[in-house]
Amino acid sequence: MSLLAQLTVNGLIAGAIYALVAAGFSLIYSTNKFMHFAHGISVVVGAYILYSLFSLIGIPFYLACILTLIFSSLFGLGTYRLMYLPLQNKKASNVVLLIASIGVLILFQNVIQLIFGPDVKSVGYIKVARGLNVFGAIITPLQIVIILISITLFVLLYLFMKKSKLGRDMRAVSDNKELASIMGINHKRIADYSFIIGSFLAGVAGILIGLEQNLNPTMGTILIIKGFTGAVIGGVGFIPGAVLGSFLLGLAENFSIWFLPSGYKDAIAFVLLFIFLLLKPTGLFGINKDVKK
Amino acid sequence: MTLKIKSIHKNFGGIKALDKCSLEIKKGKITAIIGPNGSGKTTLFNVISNIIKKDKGKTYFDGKDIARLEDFQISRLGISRTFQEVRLFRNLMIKDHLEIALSDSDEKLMQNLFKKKKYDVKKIKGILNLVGLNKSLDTFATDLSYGQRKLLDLAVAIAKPHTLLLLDEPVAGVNPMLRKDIKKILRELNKRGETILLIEHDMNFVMDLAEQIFVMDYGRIIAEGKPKAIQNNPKVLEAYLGD
Amino acid sequence: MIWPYLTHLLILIGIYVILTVSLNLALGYTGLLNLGHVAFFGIGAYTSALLTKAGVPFLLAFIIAGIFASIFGYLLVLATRKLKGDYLALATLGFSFVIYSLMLNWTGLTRGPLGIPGIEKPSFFGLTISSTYSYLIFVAVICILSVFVIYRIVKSPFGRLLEATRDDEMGLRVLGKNTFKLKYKAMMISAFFAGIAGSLFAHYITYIDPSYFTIPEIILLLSIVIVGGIASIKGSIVSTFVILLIPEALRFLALSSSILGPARQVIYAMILLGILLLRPRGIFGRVDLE
Amino acid sequence: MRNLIISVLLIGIFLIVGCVQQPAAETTEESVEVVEAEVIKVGFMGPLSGDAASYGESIKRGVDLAMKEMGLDNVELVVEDSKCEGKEAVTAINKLISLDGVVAIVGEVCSGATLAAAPIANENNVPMVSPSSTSPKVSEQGEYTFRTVPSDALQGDFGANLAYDRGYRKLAVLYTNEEYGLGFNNVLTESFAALGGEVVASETFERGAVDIRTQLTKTKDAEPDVIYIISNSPDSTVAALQQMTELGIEAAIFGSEGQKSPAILEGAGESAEGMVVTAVSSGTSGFIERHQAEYGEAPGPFAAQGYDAFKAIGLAVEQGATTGEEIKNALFGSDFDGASGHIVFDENGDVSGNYDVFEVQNGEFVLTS
Repeated sequence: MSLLAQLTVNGLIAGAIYALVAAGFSLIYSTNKFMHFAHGISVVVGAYILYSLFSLIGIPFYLACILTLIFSSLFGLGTYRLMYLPLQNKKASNVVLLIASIGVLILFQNVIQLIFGPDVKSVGYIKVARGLNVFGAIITPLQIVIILISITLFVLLYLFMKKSKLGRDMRAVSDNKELASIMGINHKRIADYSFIIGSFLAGVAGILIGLEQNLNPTMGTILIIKGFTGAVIGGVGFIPGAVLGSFLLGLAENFSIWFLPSGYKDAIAFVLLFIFLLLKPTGLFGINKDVKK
Repeated sequence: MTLKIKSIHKNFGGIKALDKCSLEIKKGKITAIIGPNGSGKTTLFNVISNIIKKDKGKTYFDGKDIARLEDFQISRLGISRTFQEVRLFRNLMIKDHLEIALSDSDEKLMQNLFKKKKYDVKKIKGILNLVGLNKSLDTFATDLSYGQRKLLDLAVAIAKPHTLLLLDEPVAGVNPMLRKDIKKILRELNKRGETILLIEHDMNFVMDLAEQIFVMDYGRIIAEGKPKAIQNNPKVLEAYLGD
Repeated sequence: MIWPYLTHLLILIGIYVILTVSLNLALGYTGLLNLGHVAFFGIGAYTSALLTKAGVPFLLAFIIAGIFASIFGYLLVLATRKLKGDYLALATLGFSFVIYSLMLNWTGLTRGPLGIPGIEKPSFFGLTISSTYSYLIFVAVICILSVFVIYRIVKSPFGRLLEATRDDEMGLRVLGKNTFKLKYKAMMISAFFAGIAGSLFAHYITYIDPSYFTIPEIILLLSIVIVGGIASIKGSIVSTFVILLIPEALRFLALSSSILGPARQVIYAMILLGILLLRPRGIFGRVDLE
Repeated sequence: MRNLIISVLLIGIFLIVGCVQQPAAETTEESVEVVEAEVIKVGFMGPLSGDAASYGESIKRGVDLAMKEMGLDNVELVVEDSKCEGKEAVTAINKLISLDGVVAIVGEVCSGATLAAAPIANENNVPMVSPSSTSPKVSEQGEYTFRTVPSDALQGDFGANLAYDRGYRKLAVLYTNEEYGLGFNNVLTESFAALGGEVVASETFERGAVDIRTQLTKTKDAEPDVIYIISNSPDSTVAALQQMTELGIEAAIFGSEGQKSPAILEGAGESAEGMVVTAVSSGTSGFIERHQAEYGEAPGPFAAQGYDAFKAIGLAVEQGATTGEEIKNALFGSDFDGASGHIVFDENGDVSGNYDVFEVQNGEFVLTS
């Protein structure tokens, strides 16, 4: 077992999981310009819906996955329409939307605990078994799938933002909402799409994370903090950057606690966040917009 | 008071915003910089007040090199300026705007701790009358019309102790009636010995106001001189009417 | 026999009024979206606890806690000088996590997760504040003084410049004001009060560990200031009472113990969201940030 | 000006509350006590939400079973959720003592929260019996702090000897980065080193962390022959066990009693197979059967200790103790066979450490010695 290879693989696995969360978060943040912390709970809702459909009710796995994606997209859209839109109509500032999103996170975290109880649940579709030995490092097939999906996610998001009409409209709205609406882009509809697609990505994250790790109601908070740290490092203006930023975060965390005591693992993520914000506030790939004075 | 700028260069990415720009402002005169949109006028103002760092060239004020000073230090030397879009303090009243502009210290915490906010009402009223803005001192900046906000912006620039007034498009988007008033105000200020450097792309507003005109195009000063000379200078017409 | 319980709540509210009013000075009046306020709270608590453990008299430790926190306040503004808005918020959030991890892992100094038990009650000029009632009076005096000082600052010409910095920093710089100095002074004052609130907290609870100074605390402080209304001292005071008393009121809701915990959190979250929907600018808010 | 008046007014009530009822409180306290003599209130304080909720609920079931079996009609249980957090525990204990007038408390569950609440218990002469706070520090919290679970000082030593006696010489420890984990780890590593064994790795993780791969990679690299897991966060333990299987770590796995919970077995599945858990006695066979009958499942972690904590208080009440002080004195005299073994409190309010050793065999905890 070569150490270096195993650490890199651990970093890629962790990074891929953060990337799944960061992608959706970054899409919603860059279009709507506020931090949708409740994205973490959209992921957890996705995971628990998969658990109920597949493990409890017994619907075939792939059908359960499709339904999960639909539900989590609706959940995200619902949060926007029922909570954020009314606040935006009343001219609430971004900080108020941030607090509201945290409120939604706390609300549904506890609703899930009321329904499913606090104990660890597992989807149980894939049996836990010894990983494969790839270049001297051990990695399970599911983890390989997660890394591949994260990378394809990067490519899809890149193409989506650059090539598709909806993607270009989203970039226009995120750049200048008023200008975009003058040019006939209905920014409310664009915001709807951003939440639908963003929460769809949360559903994907929920399914894969649900398979990889076990479920508990409080896992949303940790996931969103790591996800948004990855998104910031990658540069929030450039959505695919969130995926790369998350991989960097995963690798940095795993390599750093090789020589530092492991208690510092979470600290490393935030020291990285802090340094990035000071030296390169727009992140690796972000556009240098309204950051400086 | 003299302002001298020597061969200033500034590019954003590939675009040459300022290309070997040099000019000199004489004391007590109204000088205008005109030129089509995007010719680098506002960038020049921002370089003078060091909001944007220039790539090459020198800026002197009263013979002192002000390139390395911070924007607020340059302002303290006596340069008061306005911006293309009006910048006001959203949640503050008219009297606060002027009181802030009038006093220079205020940053000292300890002495100010137990002082109530005082207002030099006489002085404030004086300036407001000068610019013809007769609104109660307690109105919030956000409750003013666009024209009134332009007047308040001008009042704040005048209130700040200064020896040079930089006005970035003082009459942009202002109705003709108000335009005449502002012209009268600027003439009045000049009569009191104020030195004014203004940016405007409205040719006839500038023609009978400014004594010295610089014309800019694509970041370069393409012509300089008295209004009459500028009016029939072929290069100026070409720049404006487009070749 | 309700008084001891009420006294305990009022002591916590007193400490949190100092915290939220001082946060409002930085966030509401100066426009510094600071998610690192809880780090100053923690620094004050640990400084005071460790100094008194080392034999330093309480009053001295109390003041040093405030000063030490305000030094970190200066360093934070210096480090984040070029940032504003969301990016400043992210950087300050990063700062509070860095401080949290130092508290958790620098076991040599802070005993890490074992925390610091047995922090003695404050004693100065010969009298010791042992009973909770006398502690309440002590906190009330400090709280009233702090709110009064911050109120004076905000109403002074210096306070007017802070509000101008919030509304349009560039517009103020062009009027010859050094907004960097204004910002770090505001942050140092805000951090000082958070530091002494930390000391009051440590000597009241007598046992502190890093878990007091992390995410839930950041969210609580921010919600109180936002719900109360930014740039409104009265708003922060009233909203501290509201947000801290709601969970207490929920204790009296007859819920079967199995759903007791999560059910209360659900109700708390709903009330928070309800207040935001009714008053997006906060109860007494009149200022909007951007 | 209006704002100033309102804010000073609001804060002013501190002063009034502070001064007014100080003298008054002394006089009324005795009279109130007498009136409520009939119904004796006992408080329960533990995490019922958050990531330690599964421990809180399992202990609560133990307490309810004891209350049902003892059938004390004049005892009422008042429940508070203190979320395994210090500040919540202080608020909860203040409410229980002064508002509900409880004369004894079962709680808190987590060591950190118990340490925060203990001074208030001592100040108000209300005995506090914790079913699960095992940090050695709890013994020094004054005469009103008891616990029906042995201190980690004993279990750490017991675990070290167990591993050493079974022939393991290279120990790696994996613990949660908080009061319980660090306290246990310090004792365990010290004793194992004293026995002559070698501590090859000591890795920590945040409570609730689910990615423990790199800590496990470091551990695997140190080639231990036994790995000891100390965690009071079931989700992290499950993640660690699964990731050990994925990384193909061969070493034997030991666990502190925090790992003896059905949720971990269910979550980890085969990855938990063969895990040796040193645990405080999970209850006599009688208790396990009665618990199975009542709740349809085996007792969760510290359920037996919760049962004994309430029983000790219940017995004191049966002997006629009504005030906190009387119950405290009675507790020092308690000497009964409880669900988790023989309960006798020493001068620090601790019980002696008798541990069982369980091994996970095809998905169940089997008592081996």
